[in-house]
Amino acid sequence: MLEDRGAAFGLEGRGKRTREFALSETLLKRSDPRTLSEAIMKKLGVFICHCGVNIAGTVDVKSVAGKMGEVKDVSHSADYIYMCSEPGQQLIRDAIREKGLEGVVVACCSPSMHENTFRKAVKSEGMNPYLCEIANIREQCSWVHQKEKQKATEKAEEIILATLKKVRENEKLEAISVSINRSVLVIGGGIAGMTAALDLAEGGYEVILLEKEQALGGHMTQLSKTFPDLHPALPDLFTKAKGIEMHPGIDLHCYSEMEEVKGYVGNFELTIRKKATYVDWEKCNGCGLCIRDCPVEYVSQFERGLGVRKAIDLLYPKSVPDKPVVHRVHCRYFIDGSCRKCEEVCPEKAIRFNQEDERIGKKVGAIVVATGFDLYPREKLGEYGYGEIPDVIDGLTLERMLSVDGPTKGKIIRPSDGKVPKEMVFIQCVASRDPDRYMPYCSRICCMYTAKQAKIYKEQVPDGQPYIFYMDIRSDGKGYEEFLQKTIEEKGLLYLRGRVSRIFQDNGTVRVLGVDTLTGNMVEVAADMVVLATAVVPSDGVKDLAAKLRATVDRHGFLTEAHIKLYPVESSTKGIYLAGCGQSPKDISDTVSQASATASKIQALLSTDQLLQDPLIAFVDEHICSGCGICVEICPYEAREMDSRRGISVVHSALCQGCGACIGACPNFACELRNSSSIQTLRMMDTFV
Amino acid sequence: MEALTNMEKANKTFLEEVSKRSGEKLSLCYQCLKCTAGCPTAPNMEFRPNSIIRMIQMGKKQEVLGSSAIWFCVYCQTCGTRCPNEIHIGVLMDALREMAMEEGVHAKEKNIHLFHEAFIQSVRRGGRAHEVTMLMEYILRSRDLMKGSLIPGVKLFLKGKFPLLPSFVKGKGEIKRIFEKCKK
Amino acid sequence: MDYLYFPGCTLYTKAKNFDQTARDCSHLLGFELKELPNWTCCGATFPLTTDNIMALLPPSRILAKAREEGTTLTTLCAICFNVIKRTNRLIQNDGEKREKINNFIEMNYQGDLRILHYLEILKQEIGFPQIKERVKKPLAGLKAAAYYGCMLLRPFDEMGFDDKESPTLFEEFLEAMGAESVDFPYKIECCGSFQSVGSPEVATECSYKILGSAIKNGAEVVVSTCPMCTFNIDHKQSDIKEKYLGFKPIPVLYFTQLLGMAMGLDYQSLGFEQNFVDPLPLLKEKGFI
Amino acid sequence: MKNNGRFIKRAMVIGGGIAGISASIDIGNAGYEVVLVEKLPSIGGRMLQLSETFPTLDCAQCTLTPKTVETGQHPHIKLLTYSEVDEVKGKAGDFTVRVRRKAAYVDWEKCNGCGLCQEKCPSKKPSEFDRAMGLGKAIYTLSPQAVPNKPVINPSNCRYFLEKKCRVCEKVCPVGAIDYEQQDRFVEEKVGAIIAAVGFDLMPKETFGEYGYGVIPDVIDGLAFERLNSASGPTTGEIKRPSDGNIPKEVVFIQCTGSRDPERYMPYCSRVCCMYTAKHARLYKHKVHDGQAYIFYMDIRSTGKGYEEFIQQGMEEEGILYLRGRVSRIFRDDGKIVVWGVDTLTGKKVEISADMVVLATAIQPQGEAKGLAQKLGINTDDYGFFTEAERKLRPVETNIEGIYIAGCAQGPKDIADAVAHANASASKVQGLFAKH
Repeated sequence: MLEDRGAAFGLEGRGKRTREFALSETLLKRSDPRTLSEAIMKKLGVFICHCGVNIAGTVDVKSVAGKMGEVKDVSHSADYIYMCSEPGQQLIRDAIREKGLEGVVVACCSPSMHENTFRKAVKSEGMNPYLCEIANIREQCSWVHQKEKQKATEKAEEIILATLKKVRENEKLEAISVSINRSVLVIGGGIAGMTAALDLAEGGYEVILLEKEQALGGHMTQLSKTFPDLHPALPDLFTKAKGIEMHPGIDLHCYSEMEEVKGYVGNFELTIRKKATYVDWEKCNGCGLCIRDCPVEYVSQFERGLGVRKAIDLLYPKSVPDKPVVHRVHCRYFIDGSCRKCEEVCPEKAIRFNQEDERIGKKVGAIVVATGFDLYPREKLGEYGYGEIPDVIDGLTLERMLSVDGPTKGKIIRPSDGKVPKEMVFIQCVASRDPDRYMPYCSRICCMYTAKQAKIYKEQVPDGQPYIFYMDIRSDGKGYEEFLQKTIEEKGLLYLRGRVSRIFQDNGTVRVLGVDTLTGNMVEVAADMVVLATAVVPSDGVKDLAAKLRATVDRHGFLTEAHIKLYPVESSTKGIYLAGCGQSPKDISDTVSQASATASKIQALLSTDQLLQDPLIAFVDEHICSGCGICVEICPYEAREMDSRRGISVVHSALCQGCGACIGACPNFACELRNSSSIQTLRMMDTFV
Repeated sequence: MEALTNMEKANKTFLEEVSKRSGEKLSLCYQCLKCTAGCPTAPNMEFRPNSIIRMIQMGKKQEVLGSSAIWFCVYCQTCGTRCPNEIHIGVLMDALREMAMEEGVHAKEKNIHLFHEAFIQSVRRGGRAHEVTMLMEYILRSRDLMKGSLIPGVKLFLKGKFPLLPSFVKGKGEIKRIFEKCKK
Repeated sequence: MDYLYFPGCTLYTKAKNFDQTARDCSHLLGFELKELPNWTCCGATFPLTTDNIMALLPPSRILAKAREEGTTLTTLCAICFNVIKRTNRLIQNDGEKREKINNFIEMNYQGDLRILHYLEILKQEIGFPQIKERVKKPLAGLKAAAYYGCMLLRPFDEMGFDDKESPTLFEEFLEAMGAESVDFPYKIECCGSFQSVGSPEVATECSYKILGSAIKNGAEVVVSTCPMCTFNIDHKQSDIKEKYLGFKPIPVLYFTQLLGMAMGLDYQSLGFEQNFVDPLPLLKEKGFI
Repeated sequence: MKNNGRFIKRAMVIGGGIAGISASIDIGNAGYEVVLVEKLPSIGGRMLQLSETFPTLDCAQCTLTPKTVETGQHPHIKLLTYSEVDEVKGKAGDFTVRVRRKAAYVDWEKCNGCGLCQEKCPSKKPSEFDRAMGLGKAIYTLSPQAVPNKPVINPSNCRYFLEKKCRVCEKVCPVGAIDYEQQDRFVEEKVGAIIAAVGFDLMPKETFGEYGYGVIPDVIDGLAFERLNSASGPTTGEIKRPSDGNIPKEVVFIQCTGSRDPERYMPYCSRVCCMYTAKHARLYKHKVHDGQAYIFYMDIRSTGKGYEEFIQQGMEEEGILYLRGRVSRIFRDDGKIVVWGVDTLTGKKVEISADMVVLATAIQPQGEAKGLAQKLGINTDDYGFFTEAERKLRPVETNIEGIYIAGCAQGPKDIADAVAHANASASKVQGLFAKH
């Protein structure tokens, strides 16, 4: 919604002042509005928090309180051990009631902690919450000056005085209420996305589920059995997937990607690109004849190179949805216009070689990003002969082998010659915990899936010997330690503590050179097969997606949460939530709870149809704005737009985050920030210089 | 550098054999080192108790049976009392000593196991351990009369702690029989 | 009442004083030690390996013979106690082994003996308060360190003698006799056992640590329950002196010797001459003799 | 309100720790009414005892109090603190829960939280909240920021209850809120769904004989160290050892005390110790620059986001010495605490004489967990952790519809995981309510 807030607040005087401020200090002094504000002097209150010893240990709060009491428009000044505590807040309420305060400064910790608390408190006494300001004398004073008490005390005084100056000119503001769209977009159809989508749909919200592959399930569809109970992965997953396919509340878009996101919390506008499948999924009955007759076979990514697939094929057998896709790069028709076998055999005439990508516009109120993970790319891993030696594979590849519906029907065999490996080496922390060369972080799941794989291997090849090179065994989930110990005891896994230095091929065997730090001995294993637990990394394109969503990622490309402990599923951008391995590596059960957590946050967010937003945002003095449009360029939140009719720039109140970029950029000082006007800022600075 | 696997193949049995004999779940050991940390004789062992278990897991039969460590254990059971996986290394060591004797592996500290044998001999003769005969036996076997261990004997003797003639038990025939029986 | 008594080899040789004083004290405390006829060596180590039946036989034979004589068996030597008690427990709980053993020793024993250490008799049957009453010469002002060693305490679940990490029974006993018990961390550490023969330096080291710790904590005398330990920590003191200059020898007594003294026995009957480090000067200085 | 009379769309959350609070706020924000039951006089749970939290090292109270305050002020959340669930009847959509409101001996209606009573109370006893290192009054609130800020009298410390004299609090109370005659009361709450988030406890100190725990005053547990390090703790944040108040120069931290110890204590991994021990060591180094911190560990388990990096920093920048292996024995020898371990590098025995030892003792369920589980009819494992419906895909559901679990009551978790787990359970409740 566009609106011109310029006129909403009578701004002529302010506009004049701004211009003068622009002209020169002297001019400013002549028409100093301070005289004005003194004429209608506010009664102010100052409340100083000890924060236990956090502040009082360094700052002499008593004397500060005394000094503040002497400031002439301060009619109440008090200190207390914990202002945020119930009695602390009561002090403030009482003072407002008894002294009829018109402005309040609470000197305490950072506003990010308790600004909300105190604004609520003053509001309950009928004061406009935006007449209450926080003077941060903890993070910005007592904590950083613990050695210099005297100076710290002076600094605290100045900070408070400055904040008083601000409060004097604060205006009463009302929160901006925005109507919101109560449907949700979930990006990613893995276990995280599926869980979030189902929870939300169960909660009665419209859900749009986006999956870039042609079917649901994500990496979990590639797994054989899952730790610690060794349940087969697929059955439960299929029930969930079917549930999603059937659910009236879920609008499923497979083989689709997010093209563009506009808008803000409560009102996101999306453009989804449905990639051309060259099959009319409406018509297709999933009979599979096309697949049977397609003459083109090529190496399957899904099978991690162990199996082949057709040019028209499902992602995996019995996939949900069970509709095939023609893969343009491999399809003969697309290469040389020949073949068309599939078209011929299709009983439903569902093949559409002329199909085009389709763009769909949607509106949602919130977005869940569940983009999942990939394994560290083979190309970049310049060691362990990974990629050159066929019998050196990664964990996911072994999972495919172990899957009964996989390329080897669940049999563990060497890719090179199909022999059953008798000496099996597993190597953990490949590219994880390797700060200088690869990833510094721990991939969290490798210890457990390696133990699981070794167990299954031992069950399949009783006379085989699994060796596991590890650094620390990290089985820290419920039942994990027990699983591990039991497996070691029963299956006689041999754990070797230490990294492998080198792997090379030597007449038919893969020689592994390592060390066992527990004995300090060098060890050499002539292995038949080596399985690398390669690092978990964010899946491709997350960075681009994050950019589109204005969400932030860390240096490895994992999406960053608002607060690691208290807001683990909220992103740095309002209305955008994070679930699953896109945020950091985790196992299935942690992923599932995190996904449900996002659903919970969103249900709370969307439970009302109006959303209240902080009004501390930019506004434009339309008398000054020359419509140069620099602000529109510079605004990182697309909150500024030109009002072509009036030739000025206006503020999109719901989008504006009050970052102040436009204020700095505006060549003729037409932009100001509510309750942080240039004048206020200038006055505050006066206190310090 | 030793090739692990080949040895491993041959001696996978070693871990199993030792486990069976000692009745200890050796594969459970996750090398927390609590045993070594509390062991009174560890400083004198060339392999620490935890290493012994590790070596068994790695199938290093010769090194283990040949090591003095297994003869140094005095079975104070401090380790077993505190082991999180309740592996009684004392028990383990006893099993290893037996195996060493059977295999005729020569311990670096051969004297120690000679002492054990000397003790048995003495009991076999008289039904009761008798220090003098025992010491003589031991010294004869260990062939080093100069060894300090003779001195304690002499001192005790001077102190009147050793009766010159061993006291015999009536049932000693019976004891002999028992020993014989066990030989079979 | 009477208790069957298994002295064990060492108490007939090295540790006569231990044996004698124990017998004398029992008279004064009103119970008899009935020595087993034709007892043999207990084997000195409890067989630890699963298939080693042989080492089980000597103690089993002792137990079987004892059962013919009575119901409660006591010993003094901590090692014998350990071996006998554990064998008894094994026979009690392991039917298979029981059978095997019985047909080896050609007897039939079901493991129904009560095995008590002499100290346990004093605590459970007589009672420390009662002993306190009967003490004629309280050992007032004697700073005594109780040394448990390994065999009484471990393995805990089989011996169940006292708390496995911080036992107190022995101290209570010393205090009952009016002595001042000295707590010291090494009271549960190992003395080096039979290494004193094989590699004396080990035992010397262990003993030095034990005595050193006791002395540091103010002990004037160390009290022992085990001839093996006593052999090491008493006898080794000459070696310790050679190795650690400035080490002051400290008397090591069997608890029964102290008991006897407190019960008013003539000190000449307490076999102090067999103690390696002569305790008499100390005892004189304390005015006990 | 979304209430259709038949299916009661009102939830009860049992346990007012960070998990319970997070769940309550979520459900409350979604517009449903929540009854939050806490056995202690005020909410906040274990997190209130912590000093700083890993891996960001921000102060626990600072991150927690906004949440507790929000909970206290929340229009949809009804607090029943100092209360325990007594009986549960009914099924999803129609539970009747009988709650015992323990006698506080203070009329909370009257009490204005002025704090005079606590100030004047003459009886000082070791406070459980400070792990018996500081003294607490017989009439107390858990912290100055307590929500709600109402005191209770602990009869076992109160002179009046012990020897029928004193009554000081009664005299000083300006509003006459003290009521020595108060009895436990029972209230019934009708709810449609229940979340059990009763949190965790640490293994009792007496358990660890070989570590002299409970015998040697300077052998403390992780929570005790948190209190020592906390600005609101007994030493106002200075690292002083309990025995003599001296600043310890050599501190030994021992992980896996009681955890991963299948034959003797708990077979499972307590999940948080590796990280909080690393945090302890770092905080210690921040305050005692010339001190040395040793950490005995078995495997370093830093699996969370930013955790590995956190440990690395500790090793590189703070020079914390990690020794791989368990400690065999700890005992006191003239003034020093002797620690017997093994130096991993040489494999030789080491003897560290330390000034203080901190044991990362195993996390175990609250004592009442099993009893509560029976009342609710949900399953627990052998240790008393609540059992989830399915380990991976249904981690917050239980065997009973309408009853969910959150936080460490289900298994050891760090704060981040506990919060997410709690939000998840809240989501399930909202889903359940929306369906009817």
